[in-house]
Amino acid sequence: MIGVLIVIIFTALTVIAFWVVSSRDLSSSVIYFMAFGLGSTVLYVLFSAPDVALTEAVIGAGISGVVFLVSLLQTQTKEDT
Amino acid sequence: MFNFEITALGNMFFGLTVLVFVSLFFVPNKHRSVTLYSLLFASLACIFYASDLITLFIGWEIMGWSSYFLIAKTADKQTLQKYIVFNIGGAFTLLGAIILIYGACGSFVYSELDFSAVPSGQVTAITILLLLTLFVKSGIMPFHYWVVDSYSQSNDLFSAVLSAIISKTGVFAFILIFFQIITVQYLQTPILEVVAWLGVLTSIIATFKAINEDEAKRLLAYSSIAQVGYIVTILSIMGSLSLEAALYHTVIHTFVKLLLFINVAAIIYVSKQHRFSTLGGLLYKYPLNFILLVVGIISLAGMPPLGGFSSKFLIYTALLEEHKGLLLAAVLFSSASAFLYCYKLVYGIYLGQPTNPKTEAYPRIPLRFYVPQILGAVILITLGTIPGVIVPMFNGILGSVGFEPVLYRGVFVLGSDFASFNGGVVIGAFGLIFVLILLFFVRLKNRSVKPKDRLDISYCGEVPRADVNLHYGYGMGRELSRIGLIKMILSRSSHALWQRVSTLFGDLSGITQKLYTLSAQNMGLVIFAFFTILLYMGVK
Amino acid sequence: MSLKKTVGLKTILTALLISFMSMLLLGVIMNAAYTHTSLGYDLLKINTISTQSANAVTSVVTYFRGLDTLGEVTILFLSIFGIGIGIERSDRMKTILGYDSTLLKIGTKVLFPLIVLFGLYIIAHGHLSPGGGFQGGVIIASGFLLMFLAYGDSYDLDHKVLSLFEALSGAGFILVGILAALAGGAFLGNMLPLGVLGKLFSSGILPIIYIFVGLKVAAEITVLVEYFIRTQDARDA
Amino acid sequence: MSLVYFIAIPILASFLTPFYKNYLRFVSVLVNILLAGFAAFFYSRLPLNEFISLDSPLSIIFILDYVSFFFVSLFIGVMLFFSLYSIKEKNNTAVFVVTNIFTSGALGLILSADIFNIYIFFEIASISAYILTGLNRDKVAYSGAIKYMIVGAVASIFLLLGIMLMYLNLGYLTLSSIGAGFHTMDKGIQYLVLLSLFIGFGIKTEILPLNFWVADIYQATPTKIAALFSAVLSKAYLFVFFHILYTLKVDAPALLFLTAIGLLSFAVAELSALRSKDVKRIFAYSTLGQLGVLFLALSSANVVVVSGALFLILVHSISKLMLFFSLDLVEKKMHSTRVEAFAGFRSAFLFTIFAIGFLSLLGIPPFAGFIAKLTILKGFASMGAYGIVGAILAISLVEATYFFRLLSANQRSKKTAEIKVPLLQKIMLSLLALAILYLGLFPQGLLDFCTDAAQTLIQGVIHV
Repeated sequence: MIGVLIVIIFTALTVIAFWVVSSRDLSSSVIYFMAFGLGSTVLYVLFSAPDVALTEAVIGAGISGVVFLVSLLQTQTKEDT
Repeated sequence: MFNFEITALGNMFFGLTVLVFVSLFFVPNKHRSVTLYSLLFASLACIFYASDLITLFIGWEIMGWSSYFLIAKTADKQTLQKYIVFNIGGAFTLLGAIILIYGACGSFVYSELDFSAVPSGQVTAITILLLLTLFVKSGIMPFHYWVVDSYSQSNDLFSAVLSAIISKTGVFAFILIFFQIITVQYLQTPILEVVAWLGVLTSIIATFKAINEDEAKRLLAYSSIAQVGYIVTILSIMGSLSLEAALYHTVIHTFVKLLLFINVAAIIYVSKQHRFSTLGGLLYKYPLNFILLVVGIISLAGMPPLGGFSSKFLIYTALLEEHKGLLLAAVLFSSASAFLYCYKLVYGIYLGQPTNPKTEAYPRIPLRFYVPQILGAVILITLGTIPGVIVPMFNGILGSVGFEPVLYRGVFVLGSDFASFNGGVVIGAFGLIFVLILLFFVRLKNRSVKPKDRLDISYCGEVPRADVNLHYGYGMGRELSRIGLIKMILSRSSHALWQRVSTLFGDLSGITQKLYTLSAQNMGLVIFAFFTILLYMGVK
Repeated sequence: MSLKKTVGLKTILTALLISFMSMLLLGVIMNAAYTHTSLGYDLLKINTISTQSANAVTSVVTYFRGLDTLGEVTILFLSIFGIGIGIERSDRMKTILGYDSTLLKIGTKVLFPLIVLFGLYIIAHGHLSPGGGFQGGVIIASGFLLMFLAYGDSYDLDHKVLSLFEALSGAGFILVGILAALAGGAFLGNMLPLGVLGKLFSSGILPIIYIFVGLKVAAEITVLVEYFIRTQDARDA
Repeated sequence: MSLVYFIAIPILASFLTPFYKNYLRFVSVLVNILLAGFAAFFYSRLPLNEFISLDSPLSIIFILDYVSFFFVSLFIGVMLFFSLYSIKEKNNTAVFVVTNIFTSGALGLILSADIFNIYIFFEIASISAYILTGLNRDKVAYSGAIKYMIVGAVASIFLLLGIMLMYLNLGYLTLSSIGAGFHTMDKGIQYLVLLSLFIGFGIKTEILPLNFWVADIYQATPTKIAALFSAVLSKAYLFVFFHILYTLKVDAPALLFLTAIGLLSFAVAELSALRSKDVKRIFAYSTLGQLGVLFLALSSANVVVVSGALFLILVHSISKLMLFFSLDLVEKKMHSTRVEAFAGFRSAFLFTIFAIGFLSLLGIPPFAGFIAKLTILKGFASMGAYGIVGAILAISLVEATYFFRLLSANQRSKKTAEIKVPLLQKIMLSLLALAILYLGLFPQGLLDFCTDAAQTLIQGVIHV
């Protein structure tokens, strides 16, 4: 049962990772990246590494996404003007 | 680290150094630096009294860079660059040779070096490296590239030091290393043959270059190269008489060049001119200087009564004794040609019509300029007349390097079983002839016409304009270039060769610099590529 | 758009290079015969005796390899300090991701203490349950992030207090280590009674270290978030 | 007394910055003096090792033997010098915050005998270096810092790969146990580990195919900081790399490869400097060249050569400190480090300092560089490697060319500005010059210590 879940998540992560790289719009790239973080959090939990999962949840899916978005926002405004 | 030993050879060279430095102390010069001169002096002492190779090398390098800073006060950038590349290069070959010797013998101390077990290939390598060093320091072709510019562009006082002492360190090291350390039996004779011919070729080429030269100090620089060329040639014979001849010529040349450089320096000091084409006719203005110059050039040319003759005599006899007829002929050729530039020196500066209208306004030469000149003149006259005063010293040196001393028969007689001459008789004869000629000219002078000024050419119909150069001494030797061989010598120069080397390195530098200006992405690529290549090589 | 424009030659070469390298690497790594790692097992074996911590990860992080953690905290400090150097500070700072919504403001006001409390819980129970100083610290910081997002410029953070927290927590970590060394043990060695496995007040020095780490991380990440979210507006400049 | 103080105290000083923001420069000096005191305290107790936090081989080990003591005292000396030299810079707190951590990173690299711990300190030192590069806060500095960061990240990745592979295979992290088990590993993995270490450390030790970033970074870095990179950072990485290599007991072909790479690096760097128009870049190239020599000497596995290399490390650090600090003074006055600017200043004192630095780097007596070069060459001669001797001497000639070109440019050009060196700077720089002269005239004591250190280095870590 868990094995199936792992396979599903792995497949999903691969797809998301591809989207992260290939997406034309950088902000959607960041969103995909955050989704990737969330997926890997689940994966870590399934691999019984709750410590890593917790870290990934907060940093990978949370703070780093915000930092990326903010940087993006700044550079974009500079490019527009 | 510093180990010293007092030796007869060191004493001789150090004695020369002391005499030169002390006499030069009197000469006025605005580029005097106490620190650098004392460093130079200390380094020379270090070289002459060293008892191991490292001490020798330390002295050698300190000499190199302290001279650099002394030259740098007046010379231009290119000259400095030449000086430093050649001298540091020479020092590094010396270091290479020292390291090779250490690898072969396991020691740096002279007395512990034993070459009996060293393979001959290694000895040859050591010999060649050492010879390169000496060639650079003494300015043997084709390593003379730095010499002329450095001699002529350094300040007048230091040119004398360079020519009189620093070029002799090469001679000293030659004697020390090849007569004392790597003793004769391990040396390869073909190498010595090459050295002998290089020396004599150097002297011939330099002699003709000197004849063609317009600048007084450059002429002297070429002359210095030529004279050291003789010394190297005669040293490579490796006999007891030849060593004696080399030592004798070293002493003579030291004082000749001291005298001549300071003499020219005095003229440059008062006239601010250093080309023959702007000098001339100074005979009546500076008669004492003229007489001293004559003493110098007579010795330089190796004409009989003065010291130069004694040393040349020894050189010729040494060559004859070893049956080196061809070498002797070459040395004679070059020695005879040397008369020409010697005469150019006299004519260009003192004889003929003065070219410069301001000649009359030149100040007197300060008396301090005469101290080294008179010292040199006295020694040269003494050595020509009474060679016996210095022969015991040379014999001591010969004894210390394990040679039979040359025969010593009274203070006036110089020579060996092979040939000899009596200095007293020679000077007596020449003195007599000189007095006779002088009397003749004194009688003649009463009947000559005194010119009003420099443009008064009494036997000529027209009166030249003030800007016409009436002095032709500077052009002397120009007609020589019509001779094919001499033309070839004069037109060729090693400049192009060294220039090409320099350009080559510059281009290489341009290429390698490109490596260091990559963008960050390309850097990453190169790193990954390098990793992949190595990985592939390793895994395969 | 032609293919040549989208994918340059360099890109293709790079792709080829990277794939070749990966193949080589995989080849080497797959072929190797691995032996069992034993440091992990050895540490697990002595974990209960030497630390009485229910979370072995915590004992590795704060005790067995406490020095590495100190290094990591230093790296965090350095990175954020470096970012601070790169960002120009002036009076015209603006929150560039602020949303002016009352609902959001009230919701955040309720959530913020809970988030901080949760973070503190994670930190304090580092030796008992998953998580610890790093995770808890970042959770606290995310609470502040929420406040920035909701309140924008009207939310004022006392920088003095923040830097004091930063300084004291970092120093506390090192001082605890030095105290342990002075008390006779090694640097960061255990000088306190170990207590009983599973109790909050157990495992000796471990929770103390984790509290310092947590506070340090919380302060650092908050500073980082503020650096990014409140900058001089590009449109003003 | 614990060895960790070497690392903990500078970090503590930086963490507590808010409490003495305006006096951090004094605190830095105090910290460095304290560290020097620790070093003096440990000198009589060499060699020793210490377990951190857990008294068992499972824990992190610090080792202070002769060779690491050599580096520790060298780095503390350099940092003390740096903090004293810049004690008058009131508005530059950031430098001291970072340099303190930089110190502990470099010292940690030297002391640690645990590969993962080494990685941590590797990162600390690297990140502080990135920040120091950007301290000028202008476009060039930021782009330099980012470039440095990218290249540094690649280095870290490779190092981590190597460490990971070793841990996977051997199960331990301490250097001594890795050294004991290294040859039991699969051949391919052994090769991969060595290669990863070489790439990781090769980038950081600025060795040939991996060093193209260096000149740009040095140019972007504030001049005084570049001195630290040249004197401390690269040396720390160099030591760790060879410490690990000798502990792993790599075979002769690998060492020969490193020798060749070192020689090539030396040649290419010196050639590049020949035509460079910027003095700071020239110094960077010269650093690269000297690192090449060090690489080639350290990989010889011969006690005499390695002791010469250690001596050279000391001499090179002193010379480069002197040169970069003097260049900093020139830069402040002339607002440029181009050769033309360098040619235009007038200051007999600075000229002397430059001359001494150059002569020492060239290995010309009576300065200390000569002793180092002589020892290295002597060692190679006793190994029979005359080709290397010849190559080193020939390439040194190229080095001489551009150093003397700089000197003659200054001596023979029109002077546009007179530089007045402040008293403090004058004293500090003279001290360095005197140190070079002293070591050149009386090298024996230090040489003996270097020989001990070289033996320890070649032996590798054999504790526990």
